[in-house]
Amino acid sequence: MPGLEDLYREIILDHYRNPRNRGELPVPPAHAETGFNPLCGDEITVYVQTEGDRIVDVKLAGQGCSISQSSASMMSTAVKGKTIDEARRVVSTFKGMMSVHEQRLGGDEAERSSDALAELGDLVALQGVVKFPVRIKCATLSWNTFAQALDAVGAPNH
Amino acid sequence: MPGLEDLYREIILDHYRNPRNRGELPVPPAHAETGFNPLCGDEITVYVQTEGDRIVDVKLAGQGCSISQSSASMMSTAVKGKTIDEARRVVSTFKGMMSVHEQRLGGDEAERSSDALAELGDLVALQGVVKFPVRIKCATLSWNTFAQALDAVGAPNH
Amino acid sequence: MAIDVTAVKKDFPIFDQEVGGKRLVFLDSAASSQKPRAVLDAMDGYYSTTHANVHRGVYAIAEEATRLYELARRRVGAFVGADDPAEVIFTKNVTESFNLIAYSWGRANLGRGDVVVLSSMEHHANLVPWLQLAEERGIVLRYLGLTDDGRLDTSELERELDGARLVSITACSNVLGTLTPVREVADAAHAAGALVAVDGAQLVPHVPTEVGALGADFFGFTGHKMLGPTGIGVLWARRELLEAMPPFLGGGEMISDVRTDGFSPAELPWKFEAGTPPIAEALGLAAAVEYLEKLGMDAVREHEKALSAYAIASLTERFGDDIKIHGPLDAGSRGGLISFAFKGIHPHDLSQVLDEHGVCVRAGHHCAKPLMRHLGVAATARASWSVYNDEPDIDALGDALVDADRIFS
Amino acid sequence: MAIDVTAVKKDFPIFDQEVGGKRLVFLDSAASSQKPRAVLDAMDGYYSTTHANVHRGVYAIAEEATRLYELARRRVGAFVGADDPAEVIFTKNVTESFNLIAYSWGRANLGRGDVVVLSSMEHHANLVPWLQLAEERGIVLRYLGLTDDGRLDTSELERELDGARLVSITACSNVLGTLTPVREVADAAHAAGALVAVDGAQLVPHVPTEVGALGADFFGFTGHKMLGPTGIGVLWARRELLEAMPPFLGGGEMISDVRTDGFSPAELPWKFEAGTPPIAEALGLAAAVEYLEKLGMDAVREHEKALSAYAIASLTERFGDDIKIHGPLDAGSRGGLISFAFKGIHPHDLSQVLDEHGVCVRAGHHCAKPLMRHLGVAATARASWSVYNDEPDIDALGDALVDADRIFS
Ligand SMILES: Cc1ncc(COP(=O)(O)O)c(C=O)c1O
Ligand SMILES: Cc1ncc(COP(=O)(O)O)c(C=O)c1O
Repeated sequence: MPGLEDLYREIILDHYRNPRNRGELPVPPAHAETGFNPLCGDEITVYVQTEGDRIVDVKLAGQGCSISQSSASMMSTAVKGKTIDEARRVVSTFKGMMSVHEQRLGGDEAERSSDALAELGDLVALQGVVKFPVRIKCATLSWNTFAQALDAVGAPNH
Repeated sequence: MPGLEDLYREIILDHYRNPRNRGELPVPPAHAETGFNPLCGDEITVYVQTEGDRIVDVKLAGQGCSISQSSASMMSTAVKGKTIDEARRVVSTFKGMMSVHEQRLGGDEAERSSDALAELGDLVALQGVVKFPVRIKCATLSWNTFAQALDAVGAPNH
Repeated sequence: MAIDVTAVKKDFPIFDQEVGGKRLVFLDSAASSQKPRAVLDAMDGYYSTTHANVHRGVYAIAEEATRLYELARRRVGAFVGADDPAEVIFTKNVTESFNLIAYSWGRANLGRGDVVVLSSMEHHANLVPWLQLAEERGIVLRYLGLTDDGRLDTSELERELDGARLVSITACSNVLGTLTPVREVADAAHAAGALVAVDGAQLVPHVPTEVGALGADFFGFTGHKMLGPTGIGVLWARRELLEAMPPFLGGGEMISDVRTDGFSPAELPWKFEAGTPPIAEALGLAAAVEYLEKLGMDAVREHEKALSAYAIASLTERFGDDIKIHGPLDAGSRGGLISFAFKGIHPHDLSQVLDEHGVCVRAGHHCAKPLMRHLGVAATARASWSVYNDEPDIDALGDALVDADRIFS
Repeated sequence: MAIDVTAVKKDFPIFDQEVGGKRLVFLDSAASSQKPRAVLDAMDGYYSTTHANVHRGVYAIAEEATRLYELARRRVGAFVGADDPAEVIFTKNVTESFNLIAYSWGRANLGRGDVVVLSSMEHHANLVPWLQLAEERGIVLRYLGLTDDGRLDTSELERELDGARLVSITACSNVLGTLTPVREVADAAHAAGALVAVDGAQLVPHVPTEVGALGADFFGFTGHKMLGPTGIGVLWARRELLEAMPPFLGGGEMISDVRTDGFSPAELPWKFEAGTPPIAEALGLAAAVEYLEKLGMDAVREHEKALSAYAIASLTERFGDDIKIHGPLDAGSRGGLISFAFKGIHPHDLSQVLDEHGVCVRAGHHCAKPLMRHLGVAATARASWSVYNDEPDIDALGDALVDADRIFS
């Protein structure tokens, strides 16, 4: 059985206790999306401010458990300053890491390449979450919400 | 386990092979009711002809298994010539005999009095049916249908 | 007679094991209880000796299966004082029971503007079916409020029930633990000309129950929370209501005749049991009921009330203001559970740390999101008990909370 | 590899016993099959080690319960070629599956005058839900006819499907045994702009099945007929259909958010699984599927086809014109059953006498009353087989028929 130390790494607790980029941004010009975790009722709002194709600011509001809060916090530092395309790649790498659970069920897909994981930096600390499948939704809540915001920002009528 | 000889008594097979009172009666003056056995799809039509409060003729149409056919046949001979009230009492005694299954489930009611059963004559041969609960609906189909016909005949607007 | 928990635990195979090297401290029976061996044996015995489809077979094992299934109906009905088996319908869970009420009675009787009264502490099972009907038909939902200490507020009952067609409330909140004054609400509802539906999912496993004494017209409960198997629930309702209601699910068993252009429904209760019913599950539920009856529901209630009192007292003593227990604080006003907040630690994190100590509690919105909004929280942690729990289980919860505090503070 | 029936019978505890002093000759698997020990063990093992409610628990045994339940979904889906678990919905039986189609897709898409095409050999499960919709909404039902030898008559398909919105047919008649040309009907239906629902209740247990190859848009089947437990069925449907459909049953698990004035449904497949699902039953069904896969569905099909051929040949040889077997006489055109009439003896009486010999067959209308009217009978006797049947079982049926003749002639 995986132990708590796999889940609650020090860096995760640090981001939970000292969340980065908390706050709101005026909408517009920023774009905001809200996501729900149907399991526990957690809600998160992600504010994204772009200039051209670059993400110049990200802010986070809402509440959640240590995993969803720290994942959001780490995400915000990871994507701030990146182009939309670069951010999309980070999202996809992160979600790939989180889908190990699905693979375990299916049992037929290879492990993520360690190269791709290296890109994630601190976020790799969240890898332990996949050993706690119910918590995966906590870790991915902010990412899915952020991805929706990117889609809206990138949409032609924006 | 109850054996077939409890079910297929000679008198039952006799009524099955040589059903009494098969046929139809003109409606009106006779009254007709049709009943279904939802278990097997059997249908029976009971024709009842009264004069005053006396049942002067009963005829039976439809199809069914040996139990439903012989029960109907015996019923017709038992109630023909009786008053409506007398016939109702036979119905109730017969249905009481058939409800032993219910008692077995509940397990708390006494056996029918043998006096009442004596009234039923040949019909007592059907007592074995209660050991085969699914067949009770076969035995009671014509009786329920007949009782409905009596209700209709006795109804004020008839 | 008091419950001998050591003996009871031996009846539940799941407690034979350790989980992750720890004794299993199962405090999530309100989500789903564990099952005694007698329940598993009833189902295995059935499958191993006399399984066959029910109601239509004319051979010995099918007759026996039918007899056992109908006997289970009587036993389960009798357990809640429902003595007419025609009024006892087996569903797949209590959620289906409430959908049956909403789809069949609701769609036949309710139209635009008709008022259905719920409470602010309903489980989604007694909420979403009415929201669906509101969306589809324009019925109006009204919610009875709560007092500050989490009881049903009946101070304005007469006004709130005015013009209602149906009052549908839980007998015991699965979040607050609060027992509601069902009889008082039912009497007021009947006086106002409304029918009364009661969600007994958290009542029946824990408190002696008589549908008649409650004044209910409809009453639902669910097997897996009362030591029974998954896959079975119950709807009891008064015969005249069931007789007047149109069928809900259509299919085999629920008809007396089918033509290419129409059908006639079967008699009660089969009219509402379309398709092959949960046969083994009904037998398992009957065995669960028998197990509870052997312990005695009065004893079960006393045992669980004592545990609630112990939990409230000991946790408050250990943690003072660091723990906030939702709902009324006297054990007599609640069923077998407490929901709580602890030092601002998110319930998910609490539950995760507790699990490390073998302590299973539930964290989340408990399918009662409107109540969560009312409480101003996204989630709570909930510990709940059944016949196999004892004070050491509650102590283990307290010990694990200390550890959670260590990690997150 | 051929099926070793002696070995297989040992896997089914019910065959360990004698019934009334006789060997159990179970020929009623089309009503409900027996269960191998592996299925009972899967459920007991689950209850004894890791039972907890699924999807919301943050503790080890709840996570494991969730993992096993979702794994069961994948396994059961894969068994019929449904590889996207979001498209695999657990219901309580196939009857609920068809009600789900009719209530959710039907009520969202069908109105007065819309045509739904069925066949004349549908089970009430795929009949009554449409009759209910006809009564409620005024949809129009059209019935594909049968050929004289009991096959689906497809000679007028194009005309009959003209203007249809949905074609809903069985893949295998539970009365005649006929396999229907599902693909041909599906292609014609799609060409006519109609969707296709298929009742696989009598197909999946007996014939290798791929929902894609059948061309189905909706596909339902039921656990207890395929060596699985009671209390569970399946609805598979194409994702885009399920996504567009409104929820059916409302309650816990099927929502992503609930407010006092509305709700948002959850993702697939949970959107259609309200309340606590049949968890143990899903695991039992997965074990049944594994058992069938180990035997190999091709081998199962060959075994049962051979039994059908043997039954038709040997009974015809023994009884000549005294026995009338309904439906096509070549075993390749049928699933694992025969319905028959014998010497004018009522099927109830036949079944009763057969039971005395330990031979279990079904007698009745088999929940297919319109087909009974078409055949001009009130009832038939039906013998059906599964992996545990062999030629001596059919011989026992023949011997018992001789005795029935003795009693009733
Ligand atoms: C062809 C067919 N469809 C549907 C059903 C209904 O199955 P269930 O009762 O499991 O819903 C049956 C069996 O009774 C059947 O044979
Ligand atoms: C009060 C209450 N009502 C209804 C339900 C729903 O029960 P089920 O999921 O068995 O339908 C629950 C439990 O989840 C409950 O606690």
